Amino acid sequence: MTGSGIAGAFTETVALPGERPITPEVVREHNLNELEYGRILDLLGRIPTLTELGVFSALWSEHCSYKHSKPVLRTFPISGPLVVQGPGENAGVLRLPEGWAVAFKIESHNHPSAVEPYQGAATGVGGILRDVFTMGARPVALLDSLRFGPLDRPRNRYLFAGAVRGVGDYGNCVGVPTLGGEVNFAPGYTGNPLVNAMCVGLLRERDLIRAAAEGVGNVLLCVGARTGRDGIHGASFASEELSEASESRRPQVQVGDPFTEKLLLEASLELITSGLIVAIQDMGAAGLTSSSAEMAARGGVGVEIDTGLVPTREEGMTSYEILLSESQERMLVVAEPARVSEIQAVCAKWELTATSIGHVTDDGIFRVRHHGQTVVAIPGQRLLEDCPIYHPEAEEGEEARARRSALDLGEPVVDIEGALELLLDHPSIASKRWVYEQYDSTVQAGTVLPPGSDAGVLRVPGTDFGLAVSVDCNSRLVALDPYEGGKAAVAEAARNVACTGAIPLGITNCLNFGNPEKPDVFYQFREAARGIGDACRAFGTPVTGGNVSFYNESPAGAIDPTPTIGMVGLLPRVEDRIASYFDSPRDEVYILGETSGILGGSAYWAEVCDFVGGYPPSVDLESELRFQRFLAAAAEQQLLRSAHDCSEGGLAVALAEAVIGGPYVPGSLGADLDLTGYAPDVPVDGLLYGEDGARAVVSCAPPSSRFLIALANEHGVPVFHAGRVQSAGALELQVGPHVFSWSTEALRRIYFDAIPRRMQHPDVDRAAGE
Amino acid sequence: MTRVAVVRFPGSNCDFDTLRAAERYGAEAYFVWHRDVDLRGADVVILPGGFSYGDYLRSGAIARFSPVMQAVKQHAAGGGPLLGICNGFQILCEAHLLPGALMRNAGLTFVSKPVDVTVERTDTVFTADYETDSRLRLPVAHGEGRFVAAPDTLRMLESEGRVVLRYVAATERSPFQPNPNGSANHIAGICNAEGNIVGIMPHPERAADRLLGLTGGSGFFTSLMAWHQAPKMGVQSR
Amino acid sequence: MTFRVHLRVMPRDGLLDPQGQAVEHALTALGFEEAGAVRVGRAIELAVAASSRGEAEAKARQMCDKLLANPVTEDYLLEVEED
Amino acid sequence: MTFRVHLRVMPRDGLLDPQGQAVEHALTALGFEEAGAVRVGRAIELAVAASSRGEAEAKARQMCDKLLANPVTEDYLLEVEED
Ligand SMILES: Nc1ncnc2c1ncn2[C@@H]1O[C@H](COP(=O)(O)OP(=O)(O)O)[C@@H](O)[C@H]1O
Ligand SMILES: [Mg+2]
Repeated sequence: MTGSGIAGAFTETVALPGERPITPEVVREHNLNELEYGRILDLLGRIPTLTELGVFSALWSEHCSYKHSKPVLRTFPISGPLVVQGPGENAGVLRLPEGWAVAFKIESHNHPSAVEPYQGAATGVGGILRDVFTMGARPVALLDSLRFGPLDRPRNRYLFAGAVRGVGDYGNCVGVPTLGGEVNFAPGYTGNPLVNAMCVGLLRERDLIRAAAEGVGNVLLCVGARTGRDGIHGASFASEELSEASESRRPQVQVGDPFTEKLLLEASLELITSGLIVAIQDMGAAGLTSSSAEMAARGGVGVEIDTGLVPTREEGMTSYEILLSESQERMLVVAEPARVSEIQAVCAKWELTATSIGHVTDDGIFRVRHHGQTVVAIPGQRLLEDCPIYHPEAEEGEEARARRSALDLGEPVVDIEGALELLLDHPSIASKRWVYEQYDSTVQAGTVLPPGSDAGVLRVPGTDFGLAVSVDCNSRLVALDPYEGGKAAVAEAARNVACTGAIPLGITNCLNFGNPEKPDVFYQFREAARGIGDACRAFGTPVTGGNVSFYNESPAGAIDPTPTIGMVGLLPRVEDRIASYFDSPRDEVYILGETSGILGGSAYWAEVCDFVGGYPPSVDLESELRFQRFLAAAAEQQLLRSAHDCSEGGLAVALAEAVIGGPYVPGSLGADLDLTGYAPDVPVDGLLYGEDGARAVVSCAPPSSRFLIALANEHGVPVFHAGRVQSAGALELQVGPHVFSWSTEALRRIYFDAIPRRMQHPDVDRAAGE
Repeated sequence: MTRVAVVRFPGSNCDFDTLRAAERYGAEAYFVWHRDVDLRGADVVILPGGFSYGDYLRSGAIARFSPVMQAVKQHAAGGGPLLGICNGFQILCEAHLLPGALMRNAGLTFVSKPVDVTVERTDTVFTADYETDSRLRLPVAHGEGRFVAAPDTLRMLESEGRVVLRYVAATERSPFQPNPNGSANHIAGICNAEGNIVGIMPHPERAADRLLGLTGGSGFFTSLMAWHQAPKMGVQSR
Repeated sequence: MTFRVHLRVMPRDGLLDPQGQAVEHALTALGFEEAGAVRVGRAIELAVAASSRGEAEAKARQMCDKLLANPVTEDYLLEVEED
Repeated sequence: MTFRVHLRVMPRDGLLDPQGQAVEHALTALGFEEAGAVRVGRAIELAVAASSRGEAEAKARQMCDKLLANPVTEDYLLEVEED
């Protein structure tokens, strides 16, 4: 079959009149190296046409081919009793009770957001929504993981404000609540911000649909927005001659249209549940090219499309441009010819058009015509599978090793008591209320825990159970020790989910790194992935999918390695959900887990002692697992009034956040605590600000105490009685000879004002430039 | 049983929430598509929240011309109860079924959070079950919720007591601003002279379930269940 | 013939214009003290097929009164030019 | 002297303009078939103090380049008139 394909391919394709001849320069412009071009030649048995070269350059790009990451990603655990769909589809799917399933995925949109934060973030959300609803799932939650340089630089404030507005405007309009996320500010992201968006969707398992083209003779339909010259990235200049001066008219920025997305969402779900279609896929990166080629390859068939039939937004678009356009809000649908009119009727109801642009063939060839003229004919399987896979050299950077073993602490800029206020004022730790109040977090009327707790919690309609969702990564730890940092990211996501009482089910991941051809960067990547894999194996939380974003570099060098973990957990009885804040005066306060006092990689050293370094505490996966199981059990027995895990800023910040309470409580509570006996041999700064995992601050009603302690012992989770919640006033804390007292109202003001007071005039910020 | 028609415009996204909330309190609720011209014997009509037509141009400006709006106007002209929530309120103003307009929030950003409001009118079909001046905590989620009207219109609304919901001024220990969007006179919701057409920015349908933490909105739905016995003004029997 | 219509839909005088205020503030902060009285509205451009400039303008006015401007809060100005 | 500056900040040609599309769609639905090629942008009006029209225009351009228009996605046109 493929053989005849090559023969066919060999003879039928011709270069277009006036088409730029394939020179080494043109090949290089398409970011294809000699090895890769050689593969193309013997795969085709001839010289490719310019359009074919464009197709190869898109599908063999890092983004589509994973040529530097595949071997590493293969080490992830991807199977488990609940896995309905693992990596390889638009989104991963896990089984839930009562015939339900959850589809979820995270994606990066870093580079577009660096150019135009508003549209970059908005279209990032649009793309991840489509990945989820093309599986037949209704999106029920969004999360966003954001990274910027420090807010004292206007450009960073502008990027932050623009990205947040973009995420909000898109998700709010489509009507999907944003239930969580994270924002982090560090010098490593100046010049290269990170914008990762995650979507979670619900479906009946029987409605699951996969993006595999089937049935020779079936029709390919283009549904949704018209195709324009949007973001025809690296390849753009190569097609100049094809449409003279089109370059000037070709915007690099893709503009999102959430309204069309909403119509596309409703139409797609109606098409899928009504069984009218065979397969559906979003036209994402490399647009029509990747969607059609991938659907064909998954189904082991060929496809033939005529780009002349694709509805375009602009006159005179070439086949090259139409194939590579990244215009948003478009879907490719495969259906039986007899169904087309019904499909068009459904689309018309949603004010969308569905246009036949080709059909499924039996010869395995990816064939493209333009007004009848064949411009591309490539053996489909090999187009996707023959891209060379690279095994780059990996070696830890000198600098990282040095920073880990160094110990040049600066003089603390404040005393141990003042350090808490300084940390709560740091935008990475402070309340993200400024962000999440711009996001509709209650639409769909299913939000049980809105942003502000450790994880967002939503109810599955018509059932008693719910889902907890969180995205997390501490890149400081990853930079210092990629393996432990990878483990720590998974552990923190699991802790956040567990603190609501949910059982961690599985993860998706977005691996943001620098240039993989640099040995130190690839070392970070490989080791972080190894850590993620080990943690997921230990927790029984398979990797259901993800996304790799390489080449995140600025003049200053590579970004801090940022493998963001998106975790989904199940709350068997959603009404058992636990909030993060203390609930009532006189409740008993306990500390779960042990503290080693290690300050390596801590926010305390970074912000108070101006030192990013040292050995981070190693992650004990067994105690993390016991911790997770205990919290699920405690929630099920309704023993807890609150649970808040320790992450950045350690125990002190966790205590402060629990006392301060949520943004809408009339006033903060207080607490009277004595940690003298908790970790006697640990210095007080390490005790308060060390960032060991498997720890949480929990509170319970006095009568529950004995059951709580018994349950903790049963699960082998260390539990220490720290004191009591007070009605108001202060966070009083004794540690041996040290006595600390913080006014909770003062802490509250610092915590909630930290970001707003830095974000007064975003408009001025863009103009002010760097 | 009360028949509640929830109108779906392209871009509506609180349609399911509103339908479910009405059903939870015993209504016979169903969707009416914006192209339909028949409300199928609705007792009560609700225009739900969302972003009809993407809120492009002005929120509600395009939806106002949907075919269904003819029937909606007739329903209201006959005294039929009509509620607009958020985007629904914006549509009612654009359609001149309610006075004034809803403009970009004074803070220029989208605002999503719970707010406290007082119920100042309890003789409408939608607020009959509330005590006068009772306080509710309801979520708002909008970018264009700043109510504006000509000075004389505002005076009329106040003198005729047509403010249905008003944002509560921040009390000393309350975490809320007086008003999340800069609305004139802290107005969160109004009604027409007859009292059968009500428009509000907050979302009662998201606050009608214990599990979601807020229950202040349930009164809107229990009230409309009793629409035929109730209100002093407005509704005549069909 | 077709005409190009340039529309400016501005917030009514006297109405609070937070966008205008924000822009004015930003300009001052950037050192443009010479700027003042900033108002921000909507600019709409469209092609109108008509047999005369007058007809094009009349049609454009209808579009404004019906859809493009909100009489409660906005005033509009329009310019018509031949294409 | 002070001058009135009228600015029109429009989406770049070739850039998708969802708002323009929606408005065009609505106009057609309302029976204004003669309308087409609708683009929606922002209209900004401001007073600029300057010694000459030329200076006023130059300053206005600076304001646009720095603040009022987003160079990545928007183009602007400006008119200056004496007050
Ligand atoms: N970008 C964001 N979007 C939405 N919610 C956010 C965002 N950033 C932070 N949050 C919310 O703020 C709360 C605190 O965030 P974070 O400090 O990252 O929590 P944790 O340390 O437990 O991971 C969480 O509920 C989180 O979901
Ligand atoms: Mg946490």
